[in-house]
Amino acid sequence: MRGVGLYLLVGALIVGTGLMQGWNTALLILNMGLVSAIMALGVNLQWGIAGLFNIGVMGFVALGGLAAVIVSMPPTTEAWAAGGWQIVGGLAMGAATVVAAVFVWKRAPAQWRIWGTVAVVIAGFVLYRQVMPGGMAAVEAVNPAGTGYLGGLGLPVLIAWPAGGLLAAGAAWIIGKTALGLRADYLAIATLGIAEIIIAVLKNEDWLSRGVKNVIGIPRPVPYEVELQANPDFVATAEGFGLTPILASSLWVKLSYTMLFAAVLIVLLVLAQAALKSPWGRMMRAIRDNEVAAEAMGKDVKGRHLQIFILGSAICGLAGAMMTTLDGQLTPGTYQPLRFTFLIWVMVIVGGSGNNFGAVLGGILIWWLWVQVEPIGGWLLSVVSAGLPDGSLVQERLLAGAPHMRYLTMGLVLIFVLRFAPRGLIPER
Amino acid sequence: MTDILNALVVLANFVLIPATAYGAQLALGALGVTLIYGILRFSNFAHGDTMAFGAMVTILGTWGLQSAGITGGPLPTALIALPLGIAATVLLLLATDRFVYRFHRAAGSPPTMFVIVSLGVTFVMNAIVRFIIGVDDQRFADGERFVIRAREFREMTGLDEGLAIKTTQVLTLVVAAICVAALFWFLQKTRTGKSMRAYSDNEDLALLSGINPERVVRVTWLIVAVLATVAGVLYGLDKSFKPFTYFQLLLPIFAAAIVGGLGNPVGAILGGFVIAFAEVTITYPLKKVLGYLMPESLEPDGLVQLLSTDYKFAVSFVILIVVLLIKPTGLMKGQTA
Amino acid sequence: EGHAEEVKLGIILGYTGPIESLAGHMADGAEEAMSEVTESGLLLGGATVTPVRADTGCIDNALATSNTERLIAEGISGIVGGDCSGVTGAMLQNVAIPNGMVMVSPSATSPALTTVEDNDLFFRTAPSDAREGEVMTEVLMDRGIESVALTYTNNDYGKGLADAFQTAFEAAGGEVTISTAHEDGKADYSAEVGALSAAGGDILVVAGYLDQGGLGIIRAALDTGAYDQFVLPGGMVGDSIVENVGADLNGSFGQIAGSGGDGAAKMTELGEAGGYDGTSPYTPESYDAAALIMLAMQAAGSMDPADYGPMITSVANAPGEEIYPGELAKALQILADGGEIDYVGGSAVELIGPGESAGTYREIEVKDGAIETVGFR
Amino acid sequence: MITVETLVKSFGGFKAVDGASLTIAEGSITGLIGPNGAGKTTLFNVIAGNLKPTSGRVLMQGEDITGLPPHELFHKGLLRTFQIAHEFSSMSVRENLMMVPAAQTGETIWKAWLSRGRIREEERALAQKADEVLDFLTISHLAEEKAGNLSGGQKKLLELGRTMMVDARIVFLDEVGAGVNRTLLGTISDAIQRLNRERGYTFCVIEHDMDFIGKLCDPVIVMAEGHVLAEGKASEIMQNEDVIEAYLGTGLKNKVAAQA
Amino acid sequence: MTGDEAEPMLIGDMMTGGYGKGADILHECTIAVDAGQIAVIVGPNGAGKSTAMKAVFGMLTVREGAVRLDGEDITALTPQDRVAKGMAFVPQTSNIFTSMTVEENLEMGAFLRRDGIAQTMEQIYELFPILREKRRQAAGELSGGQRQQVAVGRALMTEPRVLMLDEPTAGVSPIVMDELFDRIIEVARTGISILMVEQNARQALEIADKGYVLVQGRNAYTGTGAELMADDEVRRSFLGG
Ligand SMILES: Nc1ncnc2c1ncn2[C@@H]1O[C@H](COP(=O)(O)OP(=O)(O)OP(=O)(O)O)[C@@H](O)[C@H]1O
Ligand SMILES: Nc1ncnc2c1ncn2[C@@H]1O[C@H](COP(=O)(O)OP(=O)(O)OP(=O)(O)O)[C@@H](O)[C@H]1O
Ligand SMILES: [Mg+2]
Ligand SMILES: [Mg+2]
Repeated sequence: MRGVGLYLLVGALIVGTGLMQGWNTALLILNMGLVSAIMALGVNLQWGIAGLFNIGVMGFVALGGLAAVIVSMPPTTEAWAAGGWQIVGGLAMGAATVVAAVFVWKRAPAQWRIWGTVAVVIAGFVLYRQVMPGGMAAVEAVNPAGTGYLGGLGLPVLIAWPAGGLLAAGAAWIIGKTALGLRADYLAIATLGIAEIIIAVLKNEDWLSRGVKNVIGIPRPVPYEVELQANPDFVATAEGFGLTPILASSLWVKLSYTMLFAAVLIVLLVLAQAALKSPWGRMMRAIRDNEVAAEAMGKDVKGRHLQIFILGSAICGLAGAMMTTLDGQLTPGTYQPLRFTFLIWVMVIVGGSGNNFGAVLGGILIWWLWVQVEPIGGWLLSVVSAGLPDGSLVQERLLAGAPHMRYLTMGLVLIFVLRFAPRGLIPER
Repeated sequence: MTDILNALVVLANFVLIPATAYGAQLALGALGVTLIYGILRFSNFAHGDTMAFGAMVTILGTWGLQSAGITGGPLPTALIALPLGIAATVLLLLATDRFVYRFHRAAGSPPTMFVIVSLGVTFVMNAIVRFIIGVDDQRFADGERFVIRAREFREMTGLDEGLAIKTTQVLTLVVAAICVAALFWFLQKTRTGKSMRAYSDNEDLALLSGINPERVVRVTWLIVAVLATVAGVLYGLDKSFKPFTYFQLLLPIFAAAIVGGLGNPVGAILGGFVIAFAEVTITYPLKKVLGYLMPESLEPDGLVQLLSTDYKFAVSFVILIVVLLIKPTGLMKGQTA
Repeated sequence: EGHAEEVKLGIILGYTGPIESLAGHMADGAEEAMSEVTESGLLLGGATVTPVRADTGCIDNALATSNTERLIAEGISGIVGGDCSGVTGAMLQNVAIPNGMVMVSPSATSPALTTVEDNDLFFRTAPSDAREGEVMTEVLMDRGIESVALTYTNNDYGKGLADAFQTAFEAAGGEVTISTAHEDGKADYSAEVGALSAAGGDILVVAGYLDQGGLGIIRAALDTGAYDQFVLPGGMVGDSIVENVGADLNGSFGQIAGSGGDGAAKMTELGEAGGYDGTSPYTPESYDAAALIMLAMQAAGSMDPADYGPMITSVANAPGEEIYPGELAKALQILADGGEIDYVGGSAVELIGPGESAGTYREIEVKDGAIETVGFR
Repeated sequence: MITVETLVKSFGGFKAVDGASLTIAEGSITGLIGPNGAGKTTLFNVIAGNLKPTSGRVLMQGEDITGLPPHELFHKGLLRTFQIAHEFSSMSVRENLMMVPAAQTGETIWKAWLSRGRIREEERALAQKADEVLDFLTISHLAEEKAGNLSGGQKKLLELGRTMMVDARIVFLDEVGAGVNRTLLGTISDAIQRLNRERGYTFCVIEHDMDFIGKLCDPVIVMAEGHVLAEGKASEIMQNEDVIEAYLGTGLKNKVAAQA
Repeated sequence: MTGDEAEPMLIGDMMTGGYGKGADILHECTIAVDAGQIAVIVGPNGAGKSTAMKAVFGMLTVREGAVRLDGEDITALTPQDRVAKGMAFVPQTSNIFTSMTVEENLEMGAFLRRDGIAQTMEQIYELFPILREKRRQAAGELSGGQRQQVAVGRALMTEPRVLMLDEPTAGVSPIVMDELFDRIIEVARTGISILMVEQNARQALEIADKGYVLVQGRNAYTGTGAELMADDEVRRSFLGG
């Protein structure tokens, strides 16, 4: 009941935004809210249901973004010719080294094991360094200001969404294999670090993602506003509704995104609910409660942890690809833990961890707050400081601090929600 | 011979000394994090911003002192203003505890709840600091900046390479050593220290032994305030004060605390140095050193660098993960469960 | 008369996040221009210009687009912003272009933005990296320095400038011993400085920001004695760096966009009077961005972006009377009288090709703890 | 059924299990007793895969199972209970039992999405079985209670109940009796006998209550200081001088009598 | 203090209460012990024995009824204050500091004492020799029975006037159990009152001055130890035949 009320409240907030600040703003907030809700769903799966403390969300979101580039951007043919195959060779060499090292570690007789593995790794590294940098330099030299990277596959961007999920899942598999044995706090910091490493790769491997030079102009799954504005049919229809072409086109584009995102969210939510309520969900809760006992009762704790870690991360990757599509660009410099990891956590906890509907609610609500706190806070501050003498130091400080109201408010919201509803707005069961 | 000396001086100047100083800085921060984890049993994300708050008050005090004409002579004036910063931080932390954490303690919330709550506190402290002092870079270091300058060293020894040691580096190292020794002694040997450990181990049973939990919590925050302010001020003196960097510091600090073993003060120190040395050594190109050591014909063309500095903090995390895989509780045994 | 009582301009910058310490000064610069215009009472027959600030977080595309969308709903007629290239691209593609809004960015330098189909809506007052790389090469070559170490702030500005410089410098026969990035806002730069020192080089080129990692690098380099001379590109030139580093910086040199007039000096004066740092990076560019929008409005006689957008290039470039900071009233009057202006401003604005600045550069050197202009290029 | 060969498990320098060798015969109810700290629980932990042995082997019907993880051993029919109860505290008592059986269709995630009907049936059967077990343990009124809220003894019962949810082949019980009411313990002991006789479970039971051991177990193995001290029928063991000295003591009764 | 019927040293009088906002678990339950005497509580699992002990120690709110020590009403005191008044308690579960050494555990028992504790500690090591051997080891690494000994040792370190034990013998070997009961008798002789819950009911009742049988949170039978042992109904239903 409380849940329904809260969802109505969120709906009212969005509608209110539409009435006060225009429907474009409202839809934009809703769209990003939906993406956030999907990320929150992924985190909730890992934390709320399996008790995995993953604060590397940012890394998986970024991988999703990378997928959008790799899938949808046109390939840079000159770059492929210049050094693309050399890079592929280098990567293959790297992969072969890892495989060989693992093989030696597992199969070699005990006395050779350590030295054999070390030798394989060093040899592989040397070879890799022989091949890779040349290819990278060649690719990056191809019109560095415009391309300077390999480009993508030139496929429709919608394919990038599942691809983003897969890419994130692959990374999660590797990470999970190494780090999942760690205790809660340690796993947390390990994932945090791995996310930073992923971002570092995106920022520094220009041949892959143009690094900090950003990839912009990623194709859209929906039409461009200017195209619509130039389309007489569309203009006519818009005028039929009494809308200007500009307004109608931007609303239509945003609505298309809303529908796409909502469809994805609903599918995921249905699947997540079904899983949670099944014996699978019961088993996951048992594992969260007491790993030792679950293991003794025949549950493969490690395997299950890996499974849910991959699932949750894949969802974050999917959301990341969606977000990059919405932005129309990949900007590795914009990935910061505060925004892409901790904010998602706030959504999950405020919404109610362990409860999928709570996570979704938290996603949309907190995103709305994140955007709206600044104007509200600025207005509040100007009211407060209006009473102060003009130009006084305090007034100046307060007004200059308006943008920081967002942090203040997020902090206070978090603290108050946890104080008065410690298990979130819509608690688990 | 001079070649070897030169090589040694280069290494000392660019690897040993900076890494030691950086390590001590991380260690001081990690000490606070580790103490909160050890006694109150949660990872406090607000620690970076607590450091910023303590440093900020100290800076305001320093400015006050300086405008009153009081200085610390060769030592930074900020050291005189330190008690003010500590006092303010103590008040802030006690107030935070009273209004935020106490409820969750009483409700028996799980550690992760505290972590998330501390995230909320981080946001709030973040804003407070920015409201009061703004977002800009603030410099407040005065006094003698160097113990020895690179140029002076070159002139003194006649070597080609210089060696510089900063006052703040020495100060940080000394303070870190004192802090860890004092903390270790306090926790292991004193009644209050033991009662704090008992409390962290089993709160209900501590109650049954007549330990006053609120007192334990107060003492913990008190020590944390001291550690955070000292760390924040020393860091600010050595580099500069900017609120944003204090939040960024959190990551290496946590890495240090965890590598060392969360909850273990000696581990925090060790972890700080491991992280700092790893970052600096693995990314240091050996070109110059080898240039001195090798005969001319064999001098390297390339930089002889294992890893580009782009990935320097990837190094600390790789180390972190490797350490955890081999010793799941950190180098020094951290707390379990 | 009186048909345009209020013109709202958005100032959408990263007031929180990694460059929060720059954004405040930038906004102050832009607001300075606006209040100057308002006080003159000359814009479109006496309109007041109201600034509206909104945050981009510098790194938060979604926040930036939402905020831009919100300001558009509030009825702004132009945007000064965004700052970081990532969010600028997002704002441009997702909000400004669809809504036909003019956007003048004071600081986004990414070459990638050049290629966006912007329908004459997007301009930048920040100089292009390619040009600065060439100028810096000339400065170095003239001083006979042929081997440098290079470090850049790890974003599109730093990377772009570093690439451009390295290409130009090596083409001119110079050697870059190492080119390595540094992240802004980090705790410690010993590793970077160690690597830069080990690689060798006669001088260190720091393509960063003077109150971010760039400052940290210089401090650490001086402290360890790794380098005692630095080349300072635009992002590093400002009074605060001399204050912060002190006498050790004497002898370092560099270049910053600025023309024969004393635009930058005027900015400094204005800043002192207005209580902000007029030398902070991109503050003059912000002033100029705001000024360009308003001057173009005056020239077009309209506050509709579709009308004044195409005028921006013409007010920025010759022919016409040169306009410096603090002279906006004069410029408005000239335009009102049907004359022509060539806006120079605080950063020597000259728009070329797809709406980018290609100004002249002022060569500077630090002498006796002050930045002195030693020539123009 | 289970053979332990010269097993050693050391913590740091301390050998908790020090060369223990023993056999648990198929179909028996073997008692394992010994002073506190003799290494009984550690031995269980090694056999059940919770700890890796320092050296030595564990065989299950001739197959080497040393170091296999607990969940794999569970699938081979090896179950254990914990001396310190390990309940799933935030789940209901019934759910604590229902989660036990392996190979539930609904535990595979895509089947949880696809085979809804089959899962519903399985669940109904499971719930019924769980309720039977709860009835037997006299705690059916607590079926919906969170397991974390049970009393100390009730948690012990739940531990035992979990082993009754599946067809185990060998069950290791670590002090099921500690903290359990003696009347109820009698019932439990009957149940163990019945499971042993009717379903062919093999049991290995650690317990300090000699009445319980005496009535139920044959043979009884005595451990002390990490190795096997004696083995035999309960009645023999209780007469064994070594065992009396190390473990049983001369009894409280005489003392009370003497002091009175 | 009035009346001819002397008030016992410690009494939980007609206590009614439960955990948090949940249903009542105790119903007008009365538990008392006199100076130098041993009182034993027995009953089926979940009867509320531990709950009654916690109620007496102030670890849950007693909604009706009162707890009095030496006639003084201490119902409102915190557990800590009760420790200061000379009460000690060994809970049934999590009753040791697992990360601290055995010796530190014992020291913590004596936290409120200001006099020398060496002698008491020596006595405890004599009582439980294994603890002396393991005194530098973390208590969490001990075996189940050893932990139980640490727990009892910790409580004894307080040198209390009233000692409350919740199933002190669970998991300890017969030989240690004998010692433990021995020691409990001895302790009682020195004038300390002992209130304990036991499932080893027959042995416990043998040494008890007073016995309580609790069933579903109510006093079902009360009498001297011997009386309860003699009651067939009690024997069959609660003491295991
Ligand atoms: N993790 C550990 N680290 C160090 N020593 C340990 C550890 N676990 C157990 N021990 C030691 O090993 C010995 C055997 O312990 P174990 O738990 O097997 O005894 P037990 O026979 O089950 O005793 P009890 O009847 O009291 O349960 C004890 O002396 C204990 O102190
Ligand atoms: N923390 C709690 N919250 C809610 N209910 C509880 C809690 N602890 C115990 N109970 C309930 O209170 C009742 C009495 O529990 P208590 O622990 O007092 O039993 P007991 O007589 O000590 O049993 P045992 O002999 O098994 O230890 C039980 O039904 C139990 O489910
Ligand atoms: Mg045991
Ligand atoms: Mg009990």
